Amino acid sequence: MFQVRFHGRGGQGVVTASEVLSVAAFLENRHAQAFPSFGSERKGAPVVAFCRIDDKEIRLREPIMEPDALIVQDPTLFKAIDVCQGLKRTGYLLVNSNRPLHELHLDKIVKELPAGHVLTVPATDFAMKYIGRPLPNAALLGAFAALTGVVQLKSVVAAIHDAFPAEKIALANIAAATAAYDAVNAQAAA
Amino acid sequence: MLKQIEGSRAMAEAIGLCRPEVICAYPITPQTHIVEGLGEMVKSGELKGCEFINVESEFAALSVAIGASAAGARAYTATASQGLLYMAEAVYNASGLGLPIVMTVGNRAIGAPINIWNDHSDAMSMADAGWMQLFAETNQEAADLHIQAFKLAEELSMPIMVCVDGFILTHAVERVDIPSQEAVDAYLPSYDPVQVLDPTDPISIGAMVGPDAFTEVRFLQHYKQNLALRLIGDLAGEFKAQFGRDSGGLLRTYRADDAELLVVAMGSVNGTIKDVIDEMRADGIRIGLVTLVSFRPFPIEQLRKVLVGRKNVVVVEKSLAVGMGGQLALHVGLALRNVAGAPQVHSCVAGLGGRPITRPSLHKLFRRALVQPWEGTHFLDLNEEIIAKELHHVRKVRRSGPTAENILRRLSGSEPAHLPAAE
Amino acid sequence: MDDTTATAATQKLRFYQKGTFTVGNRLVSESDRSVQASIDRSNALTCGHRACQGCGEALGARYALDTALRATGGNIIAVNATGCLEVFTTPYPETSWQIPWIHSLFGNAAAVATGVAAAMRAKGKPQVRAIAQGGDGGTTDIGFGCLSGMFERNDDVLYICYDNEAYMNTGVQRSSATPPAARTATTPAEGPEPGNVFGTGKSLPRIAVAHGIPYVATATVADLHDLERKVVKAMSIHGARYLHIHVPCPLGWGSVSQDTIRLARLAVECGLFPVYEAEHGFVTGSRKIRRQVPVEDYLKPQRRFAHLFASDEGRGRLKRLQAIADRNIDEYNLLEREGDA
Amino acid sequence: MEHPFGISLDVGTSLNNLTGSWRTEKPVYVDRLPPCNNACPAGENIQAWLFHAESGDYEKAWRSLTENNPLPAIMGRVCYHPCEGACNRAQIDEAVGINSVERFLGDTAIAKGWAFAGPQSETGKRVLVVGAGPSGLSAAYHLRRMGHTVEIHEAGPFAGGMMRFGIPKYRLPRDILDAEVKRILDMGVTLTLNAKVDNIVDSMKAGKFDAAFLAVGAHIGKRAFIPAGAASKVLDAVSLLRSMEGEDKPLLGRRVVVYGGGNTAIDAARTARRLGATEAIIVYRRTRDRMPAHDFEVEEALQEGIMMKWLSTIKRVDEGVLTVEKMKLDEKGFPQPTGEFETLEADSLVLALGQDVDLSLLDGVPGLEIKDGVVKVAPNMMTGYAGVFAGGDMVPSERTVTVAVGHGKKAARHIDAWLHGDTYQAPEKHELASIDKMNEWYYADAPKTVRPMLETARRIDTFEEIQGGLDETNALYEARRCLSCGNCFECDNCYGVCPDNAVIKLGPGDRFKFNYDYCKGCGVCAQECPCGAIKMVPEEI
Repeated sequence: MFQVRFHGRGGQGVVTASEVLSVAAFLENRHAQAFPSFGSERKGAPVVAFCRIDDKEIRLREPIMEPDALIVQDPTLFKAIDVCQGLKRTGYLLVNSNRPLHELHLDKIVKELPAGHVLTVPATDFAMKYIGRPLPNAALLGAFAALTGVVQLKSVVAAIHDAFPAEKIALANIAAATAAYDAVNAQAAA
Repeated sequence: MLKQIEGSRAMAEAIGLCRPEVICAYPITPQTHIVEGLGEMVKSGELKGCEFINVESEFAALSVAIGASAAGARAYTATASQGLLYMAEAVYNASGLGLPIVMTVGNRAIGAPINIWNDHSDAMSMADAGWMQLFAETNQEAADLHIQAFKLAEELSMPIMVCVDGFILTHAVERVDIPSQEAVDAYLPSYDPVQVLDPTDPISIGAMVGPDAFTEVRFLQHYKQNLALRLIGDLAGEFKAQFGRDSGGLLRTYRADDAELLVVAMGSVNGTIKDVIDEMRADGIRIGLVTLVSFRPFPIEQLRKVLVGRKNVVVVEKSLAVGMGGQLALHVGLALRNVAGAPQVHSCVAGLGGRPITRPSLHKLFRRALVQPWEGTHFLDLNEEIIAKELHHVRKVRRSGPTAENILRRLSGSEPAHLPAAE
Repeated sequence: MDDTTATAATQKLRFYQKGTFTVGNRLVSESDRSVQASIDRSNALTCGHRACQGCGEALGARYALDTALRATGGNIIAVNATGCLEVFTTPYPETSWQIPWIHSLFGNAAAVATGVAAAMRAKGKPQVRAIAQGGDGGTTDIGFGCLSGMFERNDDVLYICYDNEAYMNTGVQRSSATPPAARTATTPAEGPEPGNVFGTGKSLPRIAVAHGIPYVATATVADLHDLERKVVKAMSIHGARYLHIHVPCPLGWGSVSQDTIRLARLAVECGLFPVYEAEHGFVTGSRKIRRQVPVEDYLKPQRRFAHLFASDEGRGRLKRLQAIADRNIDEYNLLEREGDA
Repeated sequence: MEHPFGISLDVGTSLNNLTGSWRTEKPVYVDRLPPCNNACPAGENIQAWLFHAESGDYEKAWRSLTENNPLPAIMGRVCYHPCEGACNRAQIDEAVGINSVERFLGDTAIAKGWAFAGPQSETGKRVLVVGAGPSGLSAAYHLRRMGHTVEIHEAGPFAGGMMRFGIPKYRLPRDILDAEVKRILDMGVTLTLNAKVDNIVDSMKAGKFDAAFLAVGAHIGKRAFIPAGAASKVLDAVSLLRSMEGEDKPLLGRRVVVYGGGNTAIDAARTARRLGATEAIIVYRRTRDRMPAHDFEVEEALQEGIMMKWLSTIKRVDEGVLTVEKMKLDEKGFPQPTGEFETLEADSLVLALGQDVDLSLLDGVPGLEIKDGVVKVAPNMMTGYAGVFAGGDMVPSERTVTVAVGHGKKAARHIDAWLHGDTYQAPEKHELASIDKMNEWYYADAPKTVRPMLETARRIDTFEEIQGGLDETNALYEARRCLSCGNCFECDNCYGVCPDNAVIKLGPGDRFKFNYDYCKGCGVCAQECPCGAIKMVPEEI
């Protein structure tokens, strides 16, 4: 079972991101379970969402306490809460930022995780470029696919397509996701 | 058709397939997404021949359903928590009048302190109101139970609550198989009421009944619930034949055959417990599970059959009868009443107000049941330190302030304001 | 009116001068007679009910429902709030109703009726009409929320309030429709402020009007023709409608049983109970006072007001009640003025 | 269908619960005596004929009326209608115009030529009626309907008696009188005019009559002794009024004084005015409020310019001048002479001091008792001589046409009984329907219709009838003002207002009955009955 925890702030589409990821996995005939950190959502407040992916039925209903991957939509959260709590030693950390890791003071965690498991991606820049609004979640999912290979890009693209009934917005998000996916692969190749 | 879908939406679609004729909606978290989904289906014309009414309170919601049902329409509504309490009077009335209304309860705690998260206090408060109560373990079962619920209610002319854990199920996106309209139509006949308000054949419904007949009326209600004990199983069987899925029934067991320790629980927590059981079985511990689906009627016989001969029974429940303990545990005890060599029953109250029930806690709990079984009610993951401080504080200071707020402050590290820190 | 005599006479020829205000009239064509005069009226509420002698509510209910039955060709379903009417008509194993009727709760008659109307729409039987009915307690107090919701959604329900100005079924306790100074079990005629308080009052009809619903009317068992006309009109309209009928209660008012209709008449003639109609939020007309009387004439025969006549302070309160009547009289223009038709 | 136990019930099942057992008092339907009927000297069933009139069935109304009184057109003009004085409606707005509706019916009957039905069968009995005045005509009419053979012997040249010789044309046109007399004769009553009966016993023997009814009236004017000089012109009112029927009208001169205070005095004065007198003065020894004459007649006379001289007696008559003594009333209200005198210019003096009866036809008849110039009769109207009955002005009573007509009816019934060898028993009278037993709320406001009057300018020089009749609408309107005091008129109130549906409607004409199985005795029906036709009586326990 692969468990992903999303961190962001209300209004950034954190919950949507977890759901889209679960749909992507579903489209690959796998079981997936997405759920938010429940509560009355308020814009700007720290929000957590979860996604479990497995090849068999998922029965577990507890929150994800030891994630295999963390997707952080807002780096300022590192100052507010212990984002990395419970992250597995073999886990992945994907951060939305156009700054290098050391500027984010994440050196400690980088050391603890396997090489190449920690990555920043300028998801908001991609979002502004393709969508015109600071909604980094699609781009992050593209990047996640590239970083972990847990789901394929085409599944993510299809899931995004389902998630946005308006074709134009869907395509814009798909573009952002694809761009992020390519960017990560390029980085890895470098 | 398989869908990766939010639980609430899945339930809405299943309810829509049952062709309800009157739906009453009043918002309360966490049930809201269900009626939102239905409202959308009615407005879009996807759900035809259905009146969707936005009412001014839960009391009105169930009252409108009562009128609709008495006039021969298939009626549905949903609520939770305070909402269920607010409609309490109508809850008893609907069952007293024998109206087959189906109501989803998105299980949630009851205030004060106000709390929007999941537990079973709301359903428990209305357990004796004369309704059937079925608890769903998964969103698949939640969807399926609604389809069975309409058939159950209408065959017995008795209302029914489908209880689903708030947020944990209602807001979870997962795989659900939504049946086809044809299949549902084949399973669920159209509503044929045993009594109906009809100008061509008038009757008076809801007469005042005195001591001369009231006991009989109540007995007949009780008798009908006993009939439900058989029917619930039968309809689950028919359902499996039609849809090929195990959903509903009175109760289910998991790895129970040779178990010395049986866990009894209701709702979504059963999933987590199953994982824990697998892990413990891997360690060679003979533990199993009884998943109770039907809390009303309460399957005393069936439960006894399963429990008799075991050493220990741990009841994990998301409700507390303040001043008594765990209600489910009390009921389980009832199943073992006057049974020679009955197993020890250990009550555990867990997950109140949405507190996560985690595998580590359950491991500890079940192992403790084996090594040092307890009497009375155990509270899972109770923060003893905070309790001690608050009790001390209350003893010291007459005007000790609101307990809930004090505890929140302590959790955040700061002591209750305007007061010297305890010790 | 009987057109055979509608000739240009030196005086205005009433169709039948001793039948103008009576229930029936041998000289008027069957169609022009009141429903209650008809030899084959339906008696929606039939004999054998357990209402007190001279019960105004029993009378009002039969008047209203018989008329509604006639107006809809027998297509009504009645919903009853808890209260006297419910209790005295349906003690198991007997019911006095001859129409489809349901009693659910004290405070939800309007909502249950909304459900009935919705069911009829869903079943494609919109010709079957829902009528909710209750006393002043079930309407102005505990049932107020559901009533307001039904109004605001403009559901196709006629709500009839039988106003006897207190909770009679439970032993005459004060309701928000109880008039100032009236003695009830919870507002005894003792102390410096005997009887009910002189509050601001709570005019349910006006609140209904404020909802802007298609039709609101007040009526009284003392004017059958007016009452029947209003029920017929109400049933000719779809959407939320409200009818408020004043029904004296010999038990609760401490009056003699034969005075039921007489008291209802005096309530109108003194101005304390204005009879008027409103449509879509506007008052459209009122029934004029025929023979104006001082409030004393209405209050004197009721023991619940006896204390008003026992002291000077009481007479002072009488003046305040007269002032209320006078205000009604000009607010609703209750006096026939020259030039009025 | 089988209902859920206790929850649902079959409609109308409360009929098993007989709430009549709660009752301590029960309502009963009654008929009470309407004040109008009670007050009518002719014993008319006024409410009954108004009932038909108000539904526009005038012939039925007329037939109902003439059950008791064969002269409606005359009554509608000359009756002083005590019925209206008693009418309950007078206490709400104004009395019902019963008299004007009666006249409308009478006139309509004449116009349409409605006739009386003859007797079912003949009895073969012969009855002699002496005098063709209102009393005689009434008796003849009723006796004829009972199947007896009736002959009227009238001393005068015309039928009608005082109706013709006492009442001026302007109050009773003669064609009306003739028409209603003729209708009676058409039933087979024989009338012989100018046939004065000198001795009743002889006449009965001669004519083989089994019984006789005497109604010769009172038409001899009283003469008071007033010293009179030569050439002074003095005559009495009766002769004056009678002479109006003949060819040559009496010459009274320009100034006429009438002496007396009764209706005849007024008639005489008004007649004199019409004969050309520029001044007609009534001299009366008391005051207006003590005048026997009806107030409306005095009023009409004043309108016509008749002058009144109260508290005066005439002491002496000379040519062209009268001597008058002033009077004053003592504490008992009797006029006493003052000794003050004055003179009054007058070309003629008409005495209207009352009338006497000509009793010559009774000379030598045994067993009769005569007192104050009138014949005493038993309660059954029979004189002291078996088989001879008497009525009208010749017996002690108020002297009005209506009373006379009543006597005729009453006598007829007793004569009929006597002829059959038994006695007539009048039926028990119902309790009076007084206003306190009514609920006036239910009656619409409807002020009385006023009958058109001939304007005074034309009255004083013609003998045209001064009071007009009602047209149909007015008559209908007036009839419908009747409150139907004391008798159910099927307004459906009791049927409608019963909270327990305990009144059964029996259909048009059949009224209602109480369903005592369910009536709780609340009394609302009695309280709301407009006409007081329901009475609450205690249950015997």
